[in-house]
Amino acid sequence: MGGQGVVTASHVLSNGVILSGSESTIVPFFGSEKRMAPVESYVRISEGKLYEIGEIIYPNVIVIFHPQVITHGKSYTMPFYSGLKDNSVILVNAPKDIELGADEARELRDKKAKVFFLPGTQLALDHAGTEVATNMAMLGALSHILAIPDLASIELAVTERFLGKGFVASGGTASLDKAMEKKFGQKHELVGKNMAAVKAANEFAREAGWSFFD
Amino acid sequence: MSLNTINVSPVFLPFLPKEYQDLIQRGPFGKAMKLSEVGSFKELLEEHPMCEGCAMAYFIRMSLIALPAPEHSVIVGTAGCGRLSLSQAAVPFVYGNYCDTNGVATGIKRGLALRFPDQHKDVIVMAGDGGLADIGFSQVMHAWFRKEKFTTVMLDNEVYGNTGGQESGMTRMGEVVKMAPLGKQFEKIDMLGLARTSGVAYIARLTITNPARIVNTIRKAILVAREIGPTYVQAYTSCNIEYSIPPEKVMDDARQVEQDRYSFVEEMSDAAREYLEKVHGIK
Amino acid sequence: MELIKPQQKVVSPEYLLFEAPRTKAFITGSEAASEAVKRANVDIAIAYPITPQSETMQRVGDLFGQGYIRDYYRAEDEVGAFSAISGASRTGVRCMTASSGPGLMRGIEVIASWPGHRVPLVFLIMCRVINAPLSIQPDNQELDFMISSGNIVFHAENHQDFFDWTLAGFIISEKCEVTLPVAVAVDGFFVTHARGWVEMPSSELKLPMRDCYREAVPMIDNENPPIRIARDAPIQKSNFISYQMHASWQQEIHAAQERSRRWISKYLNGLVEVVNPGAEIMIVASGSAVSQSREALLQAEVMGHRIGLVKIKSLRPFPVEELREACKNAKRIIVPEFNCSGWLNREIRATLYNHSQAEITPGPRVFGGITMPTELILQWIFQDAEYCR
Amino acid sequence: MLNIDSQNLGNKRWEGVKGYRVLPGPEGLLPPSAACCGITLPLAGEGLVEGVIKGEHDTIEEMARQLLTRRNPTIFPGPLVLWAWRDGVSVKAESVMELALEIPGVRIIPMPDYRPIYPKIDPEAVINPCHPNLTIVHNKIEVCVFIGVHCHFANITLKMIRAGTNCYTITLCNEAGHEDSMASLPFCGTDKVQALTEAVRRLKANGLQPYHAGSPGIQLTEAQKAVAANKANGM
Repeated sequence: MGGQGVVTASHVLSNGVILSGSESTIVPFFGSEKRMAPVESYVRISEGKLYEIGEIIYPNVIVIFHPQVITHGKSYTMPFYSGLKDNSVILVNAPKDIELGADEARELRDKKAKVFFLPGTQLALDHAGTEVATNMAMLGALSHILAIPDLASIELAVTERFLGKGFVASGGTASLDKAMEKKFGQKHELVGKNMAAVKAANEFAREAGWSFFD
Repeated sequence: MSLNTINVSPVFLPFLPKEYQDLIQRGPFGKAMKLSEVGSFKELLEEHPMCEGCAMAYFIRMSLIALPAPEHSVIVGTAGCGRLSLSQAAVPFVYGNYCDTNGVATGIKRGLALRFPDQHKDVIVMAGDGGLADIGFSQVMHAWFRKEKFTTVMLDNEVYGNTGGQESGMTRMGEVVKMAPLGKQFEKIDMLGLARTSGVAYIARLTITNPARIVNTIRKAILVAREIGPTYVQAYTSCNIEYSIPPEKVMDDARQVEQDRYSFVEEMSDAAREYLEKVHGIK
Repeated sequence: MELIKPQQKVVSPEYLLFEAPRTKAFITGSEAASEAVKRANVDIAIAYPITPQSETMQRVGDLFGQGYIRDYYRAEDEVGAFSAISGASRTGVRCMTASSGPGLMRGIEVIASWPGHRVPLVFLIMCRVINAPLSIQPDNQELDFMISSGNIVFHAENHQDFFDWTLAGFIISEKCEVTLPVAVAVDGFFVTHARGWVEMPSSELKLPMRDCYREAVPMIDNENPPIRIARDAPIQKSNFISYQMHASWQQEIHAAQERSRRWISKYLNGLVEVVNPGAEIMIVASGSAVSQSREALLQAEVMGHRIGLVKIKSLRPFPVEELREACKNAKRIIVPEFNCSGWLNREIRATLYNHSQAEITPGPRVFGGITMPTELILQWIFQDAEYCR
Repeated sequence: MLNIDSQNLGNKRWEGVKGYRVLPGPEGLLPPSAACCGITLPLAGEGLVEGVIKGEHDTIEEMARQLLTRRNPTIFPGPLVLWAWRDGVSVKAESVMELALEIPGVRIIPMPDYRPIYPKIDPEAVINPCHPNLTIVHNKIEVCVFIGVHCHFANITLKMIRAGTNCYTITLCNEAGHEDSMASLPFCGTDKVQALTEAVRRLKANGLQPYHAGSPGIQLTEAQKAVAANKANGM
């Protein structure tokens, strides 16, 4: 959903993977520039060269930044995991586990899909003092699950995003930066807060033993 | 409309969604609503995807309340933010190619006049400043020259908002926005002057500061277009995203702009004045 | 001056096209087209002048003056004309407009949007060179663009086709399962300004009016459901619209084209005409190149050679099965065209691939206004003979 | 479409144009439109069943059988029959209700209009051509009937349903019919709706055990129950 930082998180993730020495591409797809408007963003990660473009129709991993994607079906596809590959992972930002329907639960078991529920918003509030950092929490948990990128690379990517040349994802996001800037005084503090959220979620995932590979 | 297009086949009433049941039982069809009645009837437009605090969304909502005969109204829109809410309204909405509002409206008005010679069909173009003053300019001007009887409403947010904030012909000179890195190089196009020059029968300029004025202005423009000639309403509807106006400051901004450069203007031909007075009792 | 509305008797399309007695007239293509419009019960025609179309559309204006058409005006330009006619068609009235070469190219955005907006109308194309180099002379390069626009496209050979197919265009475009614009193209000057024989039913007969509530989409008139009509495609995902809808919408345009085959076969008497089917040398052509080819057939016959001819009437939908059937014995296929890119050649090669062993010659082609002499076609058929010196 | 032989868009079970059948999906990312695979519309007195022209009687029998033997049968009345906009429409609506009452476990979910609804439809309240599968999948509908839907919007919807769901689609068309639905009856007036109702009665009378034998009559969705409750307490 727009406003949860889906596109920014995917830029930081993709850039983080590049900085860690692997290959990655990012493809943002979004409607009008607005909060709560549906937003998707696709990141590909690979050891070798990546050629494929466009949306990822058959994903290995789905990261859901807002529970309403599931609870209210606010998703382009129905069900929200349509096209999901086997042996896959779904990481959901939700205060507590969401109970899926019988058919959906069975289908996901058949796919051998692991569903992880992360209290991302709460972690962002506790460690970064703002819900806007929810995307950083999701990124932190994901980096542990995928074992890439490492935290150092993420920090570099976060720094580059907010302090470096400051890649602007879209007109709307640029306006958000100015607003956030006032809130945090300097951007340094912004990077620090974001990394706090990243590390907390990374730790949460580590303790929970979440992994894509086992 | 033959009002039975909003009569449900009786057997299906229990299966109609709440929204439609309200629209049938308490919608504005068959009546010209007063602003004071807002809240007592199901409005044509309620939910829409426009940004929080958007002046344009508010203006569109008021304009839809102003429709003298919603059951006989057709709205023609085009690319831009306005169509986001207009496509949600309970009134037929036409969305062609970018630039074609006043051409399509010409065709619709003439087609409906052929099929329903004894029934007023109000055709209303509602489009942005880019859609009317830039890409649609030729069709706007020629529809005016030909005296086509429909209303043109410009939702003037002084920017191409839906594409992320680029300069439009109605952006003010010197304003630095996207695609105007050194500030806009020429004045805001004087569409009011061009309307006067082409003999438009009713011309108005306003902001969103006074809802009653929005409703009266839009209604008069639609009524005059029924009998007298083309009408034009230009409304300052700020883009709070691209001009970084916090949502809660949008109304203050409108007051300030109205004071500085967007004062209320209303001009009409004698024929229009006489028609409004005699036929509709509007002074 | 009180206009005495002409009295025309409404007859069925079948009667008007197949049964009504016809009288011959020696008239220009422009007259033939406007005579068709006169009998088509047209509600509104919108014009913008461009050679070689202007004669037709000013005559259509006269028809308005005489009361045969209910509304008409000269628009600001092609984009304005084509947008307005699309608006009118949305309200359920019968519409037509026309253009040529550069004018068509100026309005191609609108033309390409008509099918998706499901607006039945007839669009006459008097083909002319598209700029640059600028020339008012005839060739039909513009049809290369039209065949990928989603419209139904006929390529009339002569005055008679131009008359009959314009009438048929209105009938076919308004069939519910079609509900598409029909473009009737003819090569400018060679047909529009030349005189030729046309057999026409009486102008006191006309088609029934458009039955607009029996079409694939609701009308924008507040008199048919649903009240809340947004029948133009919603443009993006912000309402959770999956791209599946846009894909399905585009597929529906091509499906509607396919469904029109049945009606084209009926009202145009087939998507193709085949002379000497099964011959080993076949000429395949459309438009006025067919007339030149008929002459080439005659001269070849005099010399004892039986050459076949396939006249392609409908470019979209393209007669795939019919062409394969007609060319199944062909060893050589000659494709005379009046355009530089050879778009008909491309269609034929793509259609016959894996369905024919014939050699398909890359021509003969002339363009920029040049007339194709019959001798040129003969030279390509009989390679050793000297014809064009 | 130029050369339609090789149009294979991710459809596993397809053997080229001649062999194409219009079967319940999910058929693939973007199945071809049946019309572009050579499937032609039926004439009056005929019907289409899974892409094959059949007689009207056989078509109606197949429709009746599918309605009784698949999960969550649902009728989607479109604008042309939902709104009593001209004579005869209410009568046709009644014939649709008569049909519904004969199908155990049936639901009626209207398609009141075709516009993109913000932010999202309630899949238990309406079906919408912009995203029909939200309604089909949410309610786990495996057989449905479209009636009174303008052909353009029916065809848009039918292809999306075949692409993404296993729903058996039936169209009762006032005009020429639909190649993209599994079963289609063209020029379908009130009389033919009644013929379908008769066929349903006949199959049950001959011993066919309906899928939802245990829950006769029309089932309201939660959203419809809420609306009904609202009305009950005088709102």
